[in-house]
Amino acid sequence: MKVLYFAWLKGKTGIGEEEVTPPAEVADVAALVAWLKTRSPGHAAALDDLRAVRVAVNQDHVGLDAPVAAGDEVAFFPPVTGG
Amino acid sequence: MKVLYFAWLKGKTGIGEEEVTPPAEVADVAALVAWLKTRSPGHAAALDDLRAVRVAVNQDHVGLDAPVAAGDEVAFFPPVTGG
Amino acid sequence: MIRVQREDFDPGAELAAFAPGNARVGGICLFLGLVRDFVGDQPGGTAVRGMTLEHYPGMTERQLEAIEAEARRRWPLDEVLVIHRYGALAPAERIVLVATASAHREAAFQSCHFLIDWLKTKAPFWKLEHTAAGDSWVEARDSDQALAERWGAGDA
Amino acid sequence: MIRVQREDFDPGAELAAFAPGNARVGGICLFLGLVRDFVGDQPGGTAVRGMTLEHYPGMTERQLEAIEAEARRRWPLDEVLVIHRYGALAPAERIVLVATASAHREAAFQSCHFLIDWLKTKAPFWKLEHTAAGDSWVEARDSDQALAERWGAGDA
Repeated sequence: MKVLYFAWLKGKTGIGEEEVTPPAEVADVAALVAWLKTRSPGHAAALDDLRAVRVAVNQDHVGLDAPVAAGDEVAFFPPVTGG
Repeated sequence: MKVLYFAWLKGKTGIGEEEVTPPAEVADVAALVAWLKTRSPGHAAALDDLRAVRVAVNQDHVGLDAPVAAGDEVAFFPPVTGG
Repeated sequence: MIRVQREDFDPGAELAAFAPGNARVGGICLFLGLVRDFVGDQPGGTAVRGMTLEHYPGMTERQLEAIEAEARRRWPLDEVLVIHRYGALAPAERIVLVATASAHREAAFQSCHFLIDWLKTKAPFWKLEHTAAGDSWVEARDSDQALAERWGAGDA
Repeated sequence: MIRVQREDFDPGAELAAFAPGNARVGGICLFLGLVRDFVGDQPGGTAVRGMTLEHYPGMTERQLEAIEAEARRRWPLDEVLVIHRYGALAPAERIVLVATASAHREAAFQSCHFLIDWLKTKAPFWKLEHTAAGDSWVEARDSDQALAERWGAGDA
């Protein structure tokens, strides 16, 4: 599973992209977040307040209850500010 | 008083502009219309159905009850279709 | 700025010259109206060979200036440009350009939309369409009146 | 058509090349978004020296294409163009251009307005502003969310 971080989330994790292999019971975004937060204090800080975080799975906007599986591309980022 | 006709009203009157001197009792647009209709069959045809006619006095849109006086510029035209 | 002219204009050059380098401006909205080659509102109508736009010199400028002033009263605008042509026009030719610049995108959008809606019902222009069956004056649409009225009344 | 690019673009040339000579088109609406030189929503805020626009390559194009498709579902459009830049941008530089062409002026206006509103809340771009006090990520505005939501939900 590929995990991406953008904007200030990337600043907190210190990485833009990582390849991870969570345990099989990590089946949705909420479980993935809980598992990622154990990887480093930076991860924990980036994903601390999920009201400030948006998620995409395979480049589509999704909610915390969206399923995730091996091979997915999961991205975490703040609300967008383009245009 | 200068009177102007545009679009199909000009086609019916046969003139785009005329200088007129209505009698003193012609004090508003409605009275002016009644007086102008006596000038020719073309005038009568142009001003027959006032629902299809718009009026400007001194280049401002006005209603039939607007006052008119010597020296004014009064224009009759269909609803506008620019843009 | 208001320009009423017979000659064509270059929309790209107008946009390039509009509010250039003004770093207070966050958004520019532009509308360009063109001559369609069919009568009425749906493609497939009677073919239009061209049109002639008659106007009321003097009143046209006066009304357009009043509409610009009303837009500036309602929204914080850095620049306003309205160009409207008259005379003979072929299909696909440019008729009108409206552009607004503001710090705020919503103000730019709304004011540009307002300007063209009001212009359509207040500026003294009349379209004479030329078709194979002859010439006919375009009739004003109730829908244009409704679009103008959603902006409420004003001084213009 | 969607273009996501680091390099600048020429709005005048883009407008000149947009739907040229298409006599079905009655109206073109264009919005151009620019970098302002102040923080926040009111001129007079802290000076901005420039910004860096980060984006999510791949998802950006995918989302913009979905938004274009949604606009084409909702309105009868002849042409759609969205150009969005990323990377380092100075004040008064161009960020985004949205243009739509339709037989109908109201469709051109509404679809252009819709595209920029939806893009603002759905396309994965993030602005990092550079000021004398340092760099800071621009926060999303509730007002932008409200402007997007007035268009209702869709497939995009």
